[in-house]
Amino acid sequence: MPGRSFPPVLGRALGALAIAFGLTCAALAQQPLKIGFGMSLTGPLAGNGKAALIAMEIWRDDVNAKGGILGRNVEFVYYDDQTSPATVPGIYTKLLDVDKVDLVVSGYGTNVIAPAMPIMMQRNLTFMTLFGLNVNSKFKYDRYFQIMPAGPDPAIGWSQGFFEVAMSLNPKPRTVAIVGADAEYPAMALEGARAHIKRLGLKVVYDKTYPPNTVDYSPIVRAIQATNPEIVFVASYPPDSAGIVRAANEVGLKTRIFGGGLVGPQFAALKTQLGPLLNGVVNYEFYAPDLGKKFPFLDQFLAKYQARAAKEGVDPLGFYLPPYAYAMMQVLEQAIKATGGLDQAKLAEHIHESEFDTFVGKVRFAANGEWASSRVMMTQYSGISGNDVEQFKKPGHITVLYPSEYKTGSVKAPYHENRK
Amino acid sequence: MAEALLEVRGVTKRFGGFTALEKVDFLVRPGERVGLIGPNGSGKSTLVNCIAGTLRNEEGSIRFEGRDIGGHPAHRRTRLGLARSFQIPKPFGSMTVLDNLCVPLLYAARTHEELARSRIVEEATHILEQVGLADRARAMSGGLTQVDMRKLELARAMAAKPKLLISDEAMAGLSASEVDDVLALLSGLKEQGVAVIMIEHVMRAVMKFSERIAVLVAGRKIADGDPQSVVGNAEVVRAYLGE
Amino acid sequence: MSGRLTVFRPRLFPRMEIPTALLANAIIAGLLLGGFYAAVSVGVSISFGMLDVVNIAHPAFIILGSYIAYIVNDRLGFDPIVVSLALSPLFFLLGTAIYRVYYLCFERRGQESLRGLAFFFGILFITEVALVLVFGVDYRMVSTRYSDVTWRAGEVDFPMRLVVPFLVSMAMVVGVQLLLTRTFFGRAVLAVAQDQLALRLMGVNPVRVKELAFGLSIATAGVAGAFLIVIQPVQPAIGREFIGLAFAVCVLGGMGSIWGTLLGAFVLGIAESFTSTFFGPSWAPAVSFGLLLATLAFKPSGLLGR
Amino acid sequence: MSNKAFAAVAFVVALALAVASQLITNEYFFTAGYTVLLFVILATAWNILGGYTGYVNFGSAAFFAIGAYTTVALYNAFKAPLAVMIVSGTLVAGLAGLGLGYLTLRLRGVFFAIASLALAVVLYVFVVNWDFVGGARGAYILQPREVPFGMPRYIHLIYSVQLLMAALALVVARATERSTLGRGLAAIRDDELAAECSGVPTLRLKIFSAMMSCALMGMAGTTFPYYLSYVEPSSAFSLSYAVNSIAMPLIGGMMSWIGPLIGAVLLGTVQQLVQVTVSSAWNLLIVGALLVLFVTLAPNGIMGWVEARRRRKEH
Repeated sequence: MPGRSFPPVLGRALGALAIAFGLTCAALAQQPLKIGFGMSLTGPLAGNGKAALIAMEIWRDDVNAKGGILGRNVEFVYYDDQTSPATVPGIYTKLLDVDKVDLVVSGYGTNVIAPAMPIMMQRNLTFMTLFGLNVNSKFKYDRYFQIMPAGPDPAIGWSQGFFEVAMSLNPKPRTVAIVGADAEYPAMALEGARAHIKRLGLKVVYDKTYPPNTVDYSPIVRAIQATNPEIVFVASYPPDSAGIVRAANEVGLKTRIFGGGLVGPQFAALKTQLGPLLNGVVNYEFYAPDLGKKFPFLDQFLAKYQARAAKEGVDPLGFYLPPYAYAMMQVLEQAIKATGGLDQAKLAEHIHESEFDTFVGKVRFAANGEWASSRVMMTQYSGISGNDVEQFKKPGHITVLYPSEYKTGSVKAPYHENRK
Repeated sequence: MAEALLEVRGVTKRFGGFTALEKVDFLVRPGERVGLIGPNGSGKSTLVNCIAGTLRNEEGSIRFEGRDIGGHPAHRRTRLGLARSFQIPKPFGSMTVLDNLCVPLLYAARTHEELARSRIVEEATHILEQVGLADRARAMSGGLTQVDMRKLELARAMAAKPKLLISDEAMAGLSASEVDDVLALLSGLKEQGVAVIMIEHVMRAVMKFSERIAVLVAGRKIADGDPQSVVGNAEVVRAYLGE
Repeated sequence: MSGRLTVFRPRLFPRMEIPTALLANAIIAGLLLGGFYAAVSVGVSISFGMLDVVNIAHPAFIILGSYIAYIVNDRLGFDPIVVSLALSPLFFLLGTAIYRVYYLCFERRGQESLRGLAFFFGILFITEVALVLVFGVDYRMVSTRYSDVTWRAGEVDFPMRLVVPFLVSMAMVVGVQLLLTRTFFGRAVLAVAQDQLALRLMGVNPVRVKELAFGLSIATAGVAGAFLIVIQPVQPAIGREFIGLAFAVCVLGGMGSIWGTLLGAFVLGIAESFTSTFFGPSWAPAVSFGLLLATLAFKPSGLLGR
Repeated sequence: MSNKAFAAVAFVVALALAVASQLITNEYFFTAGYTVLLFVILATAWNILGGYTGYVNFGSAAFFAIGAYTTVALYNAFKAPLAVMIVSGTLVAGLAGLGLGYLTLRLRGVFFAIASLALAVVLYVFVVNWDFVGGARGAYILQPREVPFGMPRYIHLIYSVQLLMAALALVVARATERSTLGRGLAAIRDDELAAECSGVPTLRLKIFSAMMSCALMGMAGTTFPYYLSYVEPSSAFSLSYAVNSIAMPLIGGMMSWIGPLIGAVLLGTVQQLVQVTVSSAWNLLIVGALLVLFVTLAPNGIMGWVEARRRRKEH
């Protein structure tokens, strides 16, 4: 009869409740450390966003395999920002107020970092960001940190190497052409280039921008050629990088040094698309296989990354963004461990004061949250044949010209004689 | 003789190389009932369009109540008292029948006639009663039958409170008794002092209605006079019956 | 080097010195670009100019064509343009099917103006997202034997990457024009644009004619897609850039005129290449679309409009 | 309800909502709410020309961006107060709408649509090359540290402002719809020639409605730089504004002011939800699929469907 069986059921239920309560208490102590962010998984920058996400997940798995941070397992809460800044305030307020994450980091790029800044500043949160361009110059927020190695003044640091290399030519070049896309990064890179040009007393013979969706770049390259520059500095995004390099080959651009700020050749997609057309181009990179020994831990990371990237169809090399996405999380991890908690003020203070040992080397931050010194490598492509991706994993095709501590060779000029 | 209400002088209209109207003169006096006939493609509709302002004539002048209206856009002509109905009905399909009439009442009638806003619905209902659409007042005009649409077309032109109403084939497809209804309606306008130009293929109606008939053939006016003499005109007979 | 360049002085600006080679190259580059633009726009000229179907999803079909050419080239190594020509019947069928839906849902009910537009807007997005889901958002490109070959005549270069699409495009445009003027089908299409009644008297069903003509329009989109991926890398959302361009070319040249479309394409191509060469490339789109706005404001029938 | 009564109710409701919302501590409510309200204004504004008059504007993003960049320009020039920015942005966008309308509204509707697309490109290039408002690099607009009316954060303020502006847009739309002007616009939409011959000054009405519609779109953009803190041309001119401002009225129903409201709230909320749940390309797909579904199956939108049901019940 139901009445009679009642007490035992109640007893059992109470017992179950007690167990559940005990478990909850245990879980509270071991509650996961939730890190929230928005990431571009669709939209124009989704390729990079996905690659960054893979790197961050590798970090999460590595950390959790070692028992988490301060005994807490790390968990991610992330949303797709669609590469659209308009989505960012919604994402970060949701993460903080609804999902109650413990920490937030940024998505990829200036566009999605800047809209999150007011929210971070109002709540005094420490904000690690991924590849923003001088975002903090206007906000001047002392808990902002950025992991791209462009130095305290990114505009200057970006093309520093290119102009150092150009000025090492004998005889010294006197004329320069600069060209870039009508977009945020190229505009900043051109601004920096102009500063270097002024400092070095070079003569600008061409200084124009173009819309990023241009179909045919040959009229632009011909107009540049007509001014006979000795240096051609280009700041472009992947599709136009491809268009300009192609046009330079078609038009037969004759100049002593060409490249500088082309975004795209850092990725496998453009390396393989352009193949031999890249030979002779001088361009920035953040890593080259020739440097293997100088970044001792990077190989392990790249092996893990490349295995996953192949499966998920993102950049199969992972030389550019992924190690820095990983390093961003390493900085945070080390700071939390050192301060023993999530006190945002202590975290920021610690990051400002300390040097961090990461997969991308030793990292120190300047007062404005950028890297204390620039480490944008200037490299030259050579000996590329065919469109095979494997050749780029091996040393020998990307010569590092700058900075001197990573230098693996000297620049070969003029550009048109090293083409092909 | 009363002064002309509408005076068309030497109107010429070309489409590319094709001359649709050539130096047409045409006159309507206040309150007059004029029939305008002619074979298909003779330029009747083009003339109506030039008068109403939906087409611009290249040459010639159009005067209404002594005023040159050749440069006026269509809505200004309507506001002056020159309304038309369309050969293919063009109801405002998203509105009720009643609301259809409110448009010209609001936009045209009120510009030349005292008409309080509050009386507009009353006025519209009155016109609908005249044309026999009162019971359809709340129906959506897009769903009317062809016959009702023709009636609505006429009612909407009447709602502009015109001094001259151009009725463009209002009777095509109507039954004999419906033709008589419309005729009675148009004739009733005479009492209100409204002149009417009737374009029609139903000869019986034209003959019965018109005080005067003008005949267009291939863009030229070949006859203009009282109905009997026009019907007897040899050139008209030739144009209609072929040689 | 600059010393021996021949120089052209425009009469209006006697102080301006334009190297003749630069001028010649700007013209050639403009024409080559215009040839590609013509291929992009000829389909819109048919659907929008003649059939009165405002197909703003046309560029989406171009991108679809690019991706199909890409896969076949990637797997089997065939030339993308040859592939697109061989597969154009498929695009033709796709076009007729879409017109069927469009006719049944909108045109028959007389709702084409706004809702038809929204329908094509929807198609544009669905195609785009489908491509993103299948191929991801990376740029794709094909390499052909002529991709990196440039033929030089004196100081003027002819990059084959643009010349080959240009030649095929010209053949396609001329072919479409011949089809429209020399065949019964073509005359029926032209009649659809002008006088549907006459068409019924000819004993032809205008809906059938429009269906076939729309199929033709989409078939040209497939081929233009192959040109696009030969010329530049392609990603799914890139089609949006060409919506404005295709309609601009049609309106500029004159609605419903194939020669007008060709002329409009050359005008925009040359305007773009001249702006890029002699002024700031950054202003090129403003010049092109400014031309369009001026045309709409002052000569809405276009350069060769009826 | 008379226009005045409706206006009173709308503003009181907006104010009450603004005040009541201040009790909510969850900031996500405000950011999500701001976005939905932004779309309410855009959709309502677009519908004045698109729904009432039947002229499709593809350039919503351009007018939205005019509003946003007016704010940026005024911020850079002399840190003007927000109210000044709102009024100026609305006026400038209205003037642009007037100009575009004057040039192209004489032509068939589709030419206007293309011209609006062209205008968006021309304006985009202009902004990209205008260094004063940041050019291609974009501009930073810092939210003031001091928030008026004792509100805790700036987002609370712009959310409340957005609420009032949405109320204003709805009041304008409703008043337009029910006035003589609205009847004239509807006549133009149904049959422009017949409207002209019924005495409706079609060109003047179209231009006026374009001006109002564009002005309200500009108004929607004026607070946007403060919401984002960073504006650059490609995000201000994002196609998603053009698309949503067309899709929302179509889905809600274009005949009355309530359709765009319903469409915007519905689609805007769904988009917010999708974004933080399934999180992928599905967002665009949903808009595309809903568009196709609605225009083929429920061509008059949700309101049209409701209306049809009501009519059927009556008979």
